[in-house]
Amino acid sequence: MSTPLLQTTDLQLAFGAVVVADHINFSLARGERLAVIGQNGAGKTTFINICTGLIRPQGGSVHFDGEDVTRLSPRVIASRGMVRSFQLPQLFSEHTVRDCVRLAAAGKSGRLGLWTPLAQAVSKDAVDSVLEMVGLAARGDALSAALPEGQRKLLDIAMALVLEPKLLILDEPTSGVSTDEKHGLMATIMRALDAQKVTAIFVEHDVDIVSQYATRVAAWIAGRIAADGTPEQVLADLEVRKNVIGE
Amino acid sequence: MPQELYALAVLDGLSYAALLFLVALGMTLVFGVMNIINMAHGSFYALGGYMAATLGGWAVAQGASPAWSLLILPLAAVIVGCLFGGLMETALMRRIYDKDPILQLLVTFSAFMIFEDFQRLVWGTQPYFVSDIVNYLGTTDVFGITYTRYQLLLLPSVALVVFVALRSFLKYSSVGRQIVAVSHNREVSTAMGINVRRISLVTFVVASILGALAGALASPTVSWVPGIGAEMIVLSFAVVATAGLGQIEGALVAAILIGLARSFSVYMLPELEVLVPYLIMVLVLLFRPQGLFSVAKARRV
Amino acid sequence: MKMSVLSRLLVGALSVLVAAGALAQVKPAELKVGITTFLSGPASVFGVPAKVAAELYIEQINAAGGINGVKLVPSFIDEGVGADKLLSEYRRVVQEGGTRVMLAGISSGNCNIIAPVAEDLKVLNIMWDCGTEKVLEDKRYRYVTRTQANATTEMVASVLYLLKTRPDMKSIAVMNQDYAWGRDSWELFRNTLLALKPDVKIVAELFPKFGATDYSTEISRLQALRPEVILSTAWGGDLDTFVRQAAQRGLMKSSLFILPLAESSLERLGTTLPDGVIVGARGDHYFLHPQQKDDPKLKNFVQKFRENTGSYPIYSVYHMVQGLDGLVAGYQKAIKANKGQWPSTEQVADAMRGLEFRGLTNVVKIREDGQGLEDQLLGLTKKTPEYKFPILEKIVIYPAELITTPVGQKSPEWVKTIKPELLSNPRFKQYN
Amino acid sequence: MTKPKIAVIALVLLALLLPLALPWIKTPLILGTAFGIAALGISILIVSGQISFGHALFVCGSGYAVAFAARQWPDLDSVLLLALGAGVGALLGVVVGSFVVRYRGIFFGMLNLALSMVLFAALGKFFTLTGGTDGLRLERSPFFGLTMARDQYESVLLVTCVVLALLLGWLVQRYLRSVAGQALAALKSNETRLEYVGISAYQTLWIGYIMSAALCGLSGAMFAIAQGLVTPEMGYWVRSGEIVFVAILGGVGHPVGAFIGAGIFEFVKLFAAAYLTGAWQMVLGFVLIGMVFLAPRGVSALLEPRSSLPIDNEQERP
Repeated sequence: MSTPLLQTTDLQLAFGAVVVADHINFSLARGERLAVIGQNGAGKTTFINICTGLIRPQGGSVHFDGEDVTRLSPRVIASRGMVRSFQLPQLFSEHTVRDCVRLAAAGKSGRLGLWTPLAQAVSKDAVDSVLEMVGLAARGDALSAALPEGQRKLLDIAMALVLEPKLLILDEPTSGVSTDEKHGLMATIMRALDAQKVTAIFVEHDVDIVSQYATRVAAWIAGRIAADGTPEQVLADLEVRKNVIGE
Repeated sequence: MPQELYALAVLDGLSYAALLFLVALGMTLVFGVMNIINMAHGSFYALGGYMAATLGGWAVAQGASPAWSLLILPLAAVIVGCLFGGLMETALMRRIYDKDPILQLLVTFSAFMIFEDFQRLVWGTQPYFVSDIVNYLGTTDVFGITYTRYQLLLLPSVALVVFVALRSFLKYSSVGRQIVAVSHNREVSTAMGINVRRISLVTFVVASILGALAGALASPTVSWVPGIGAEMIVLSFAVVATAGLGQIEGALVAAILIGLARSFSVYMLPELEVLVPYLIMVLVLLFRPQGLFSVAKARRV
Repeated sequence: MKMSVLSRLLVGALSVLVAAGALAQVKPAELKVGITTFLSGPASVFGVPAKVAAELYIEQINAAGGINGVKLVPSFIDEGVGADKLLSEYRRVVQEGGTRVMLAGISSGNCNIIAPVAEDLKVLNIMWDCGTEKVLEDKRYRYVTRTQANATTEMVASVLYLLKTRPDMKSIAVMNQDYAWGRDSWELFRNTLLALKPDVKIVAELFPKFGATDYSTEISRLQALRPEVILSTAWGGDLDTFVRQAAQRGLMKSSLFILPLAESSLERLGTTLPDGVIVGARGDHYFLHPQQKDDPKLKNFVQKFRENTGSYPIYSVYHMVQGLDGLVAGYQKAIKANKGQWPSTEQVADAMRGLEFRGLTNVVKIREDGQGLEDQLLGLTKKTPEYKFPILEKIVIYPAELITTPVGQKSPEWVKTIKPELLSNPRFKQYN
Repeated sequence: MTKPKIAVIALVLLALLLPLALPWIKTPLILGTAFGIAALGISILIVSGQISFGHALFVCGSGYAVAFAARQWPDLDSVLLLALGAGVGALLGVVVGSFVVRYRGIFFGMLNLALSMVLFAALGKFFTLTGGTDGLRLERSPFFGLTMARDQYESVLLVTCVVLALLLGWLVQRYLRSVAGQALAALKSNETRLEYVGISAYQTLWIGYIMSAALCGLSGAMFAIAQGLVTPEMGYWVRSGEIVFVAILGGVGHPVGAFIGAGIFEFVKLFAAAYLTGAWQMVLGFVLIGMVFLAPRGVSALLEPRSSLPIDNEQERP
């Protein structure tokens, strides 16, 4: 494991006066489970958007798996193996749960077949196993728009997982989910990640969840990484306690 | 082409642009506030012309002085705008604001088809033409070329007045401000307690009046025949798109741009005259899809 | 499956045709006449009055016993729906109604399209108003004839009258509608004019699009060019608009206008048209026709038409009546040739050739190529106290046979061979 | 047997048997079928949430291409002419699509409209080449190598059109179920995510656009050889509107919708032309408004409510 899986060098981005990425130097090794914490507007999602190619930084570069992906489109980056889920589930609202996953699976191959029906174009097992992992196998034929928020999150993640990413970035997987569901949800996700041995970054507010599931924590404050280390260290850090957890 | 011809081309272009602008203004207003391209907007232009011709003919029959036209023309526009614009908004538009854009376009297109035949059923197919006002205002010579004062002075000044009036109406009057607010964000405006229903109606009627006014003003110099609106709708499309959707100042510039381009082409390459507006529209949309004067993004991703 | 369906279709269709063919011999209870005319669109300024005329005149014919007791029953088709829709309507009327006679149509474009279809459908088609000379010069038809003149006759007459009024004219500009009639009529006019007066300068050829509503730029340009003569073969709303805008801007003071179709706009334009404009009538039709104005047939119809519509007949009205008169005359000739028996469509079609008949004005003769020979009438506008619109003075009537392309020749070439001697032909009489 | 299947069979029988009773109706039927095929093309775009008010461009363009070819080589077989039409349509689709598919919503619609108006104006203008507003006539060309009389020709053409319609309907259905087709529908509901799962929205829409253009081109060829005439009118924006009209009226849920829509359209037109002259547009207008409010998903959706997708739905954006 010589090269880090993800490495950002001196990332800079500002919307007018608001600095959302302040010379971010950051690297992630394979197998890590990084929890990103920080208050809203601290630049967490912006960081994800930059890494996944949705936003271009004003300075600095992003290297994924040893290659420069700074100027690449989300599509290309995804096909290279850096995949994300969304804070607000991004689903194909007119498709069934299974078809959403199938489309994602089809995307993995990147070929747009005009002849073979979607159902046959992708491996049934791959789709089923992912649905199994996230526990949506039973809802396969439901219209994605009809699912409750928790399950929509899971579907959103399933659509990412089926791409068999090297790195999966989860943007607030538990937001909008009731507290008692949160742990079940995270457990499911983690099981799925373990099953595929996926390196993962997840943005999270809930300290319990962070300390329970993360191997490493990075705290964002005003567009920079204020603290980075094991959950114990970071969650003990005074600045973090003051500005992030808010005590 | 000789020097003075440039001046002439400009004069011709401006009087044409004036009408173009008035129609486009209504269309761009509706889009700005309701986010709908009203395919039937050209019909208001046609109806305005017919109404003006009818009233004008009646007035002449009463032996009224042509000067009355100065009153009759806007009156016709207001009647058409309130009657047909109001009807269309209350009967159709307000039921589709929350619908899919495709269906919105389709509904206005249906309205267009209905208006087309409606004109024919009411006004028949013979040309209408009441031009007393033009002769009444007389002519002016420029470089030995005779122009009617009506086209040379009246049309452009009316267009300018309307432009300034609308601008200040939107800026200073409370209704105007509400219209602007709604155009920025429907939901928020509703939350702010603005009666969006009412504002939409007002906007649509005003827009219809503008379209009809252009028709009314054109009627004294043009034989009014069925189908005259279908042509206008595409031209004002061209203006609105060139300017950028919802751009009022832009519409003014774009109208002048297209008006001048057209008149110059008549002098230089007459064969291209009809093509010019659409060519401009295509070029602009290709290189600046949001239009010349708009900052909106072409696509949401 | 496909073939069987196909064969069934054929059988069905053929049987219908055969049945129709058989019917034609027996004297029918009524004679269905399909009439295409503009009921919508700009050209309805001709079409609608013509429809009224057709109804009035067919009523008159039927009142007089129709054709050997067979009454005419018209059914109208709108030419304004566009050529392709018109075609399927035309087919519908012929195939559905078993109509044996069609009067079509006004638009040159439509005539060009319909003629081959009529030949195809084996239905007698009388072109009652369209002017294009090409249709009968490019192809020989059996079922297609024309009961009036064509563009060549009209344009040559116009040039002759122009050169009579302005023998030493130097420059001309044209402003025609941009479609077949506008382009072709200009080609004929130009070739004729240059044949008779090679030194004339053509300073501008403007073809604004059909149905244009604003000519101010064209007018500015014409004023800048100052041509001595301005020709426009435009008609209907376009002509009205152009003339009005031109008059409003004094263009008609600086140039002599020649408007070969303006007879149809005289009453609508009222006093807009100044004195001394050359106006043509696409034929010799005029309610003050110098030779026929006291003829009862013309007088009565003009009066009847005015009672119905409140306006004077225009050329499309005269052409409609002429078409119907030609139809009746053709049938009567065919019946005579058929020893009193009701003729087949083919017999009538053949009888139309060499037919001589009279509409409301001078006698029309139909040549063997189906082309009608119709005299041409032109004059200068003059305002008079009796009428709310200008009437024509200094009228000249041009006998058709002197100014129509001989059978088998192509007009654009033939007109180039016209010799200046024609100008001084003694048969061109001027009336005052 | 599902209701749409029944509808298909009913339509086919109607199209093939009606002429036995009313020979004159062949031409309207052919034109109706051609219209349906164009609407089928448009419905592909509607699936992707895009609407074009300029697809008459492809109908008209191919029509003229066919007319030119038929005038150049009078004994060119009608089958080849039809193929040519589809080919030219596809080719135009490749070119125009390559830049048009970058746009969405109203911009997409307007750019298409503008381009079609350029063609319309140009055809009307260059009289010597295009015959101006009168258009071009083309003589009846041989069919399957045989020269036929009008009546026989119309019958063969009708059958050919119906068979083509069946074939194309099936192909389009197949396409819409394929990865590319499903991606097209996904592009409507969530383009961002489509890109994030590695599918190119540009390619997806371009493919759909080319297909729709090819179908419109074919229908243009049908119009041309059925009428023996092409006019710029074929490319006027109102015609584009009528195609969209037909597609929405019939519904995009099932290919049969396009043809149901075309059927209704032609029927109303014939009916109105015969009984209330000069008001057929008005009738159609009211019909469509009725549809939009009563059955926004079109007639075909009434046949099988579950299968077809609602046209109006809340869209999700990041």
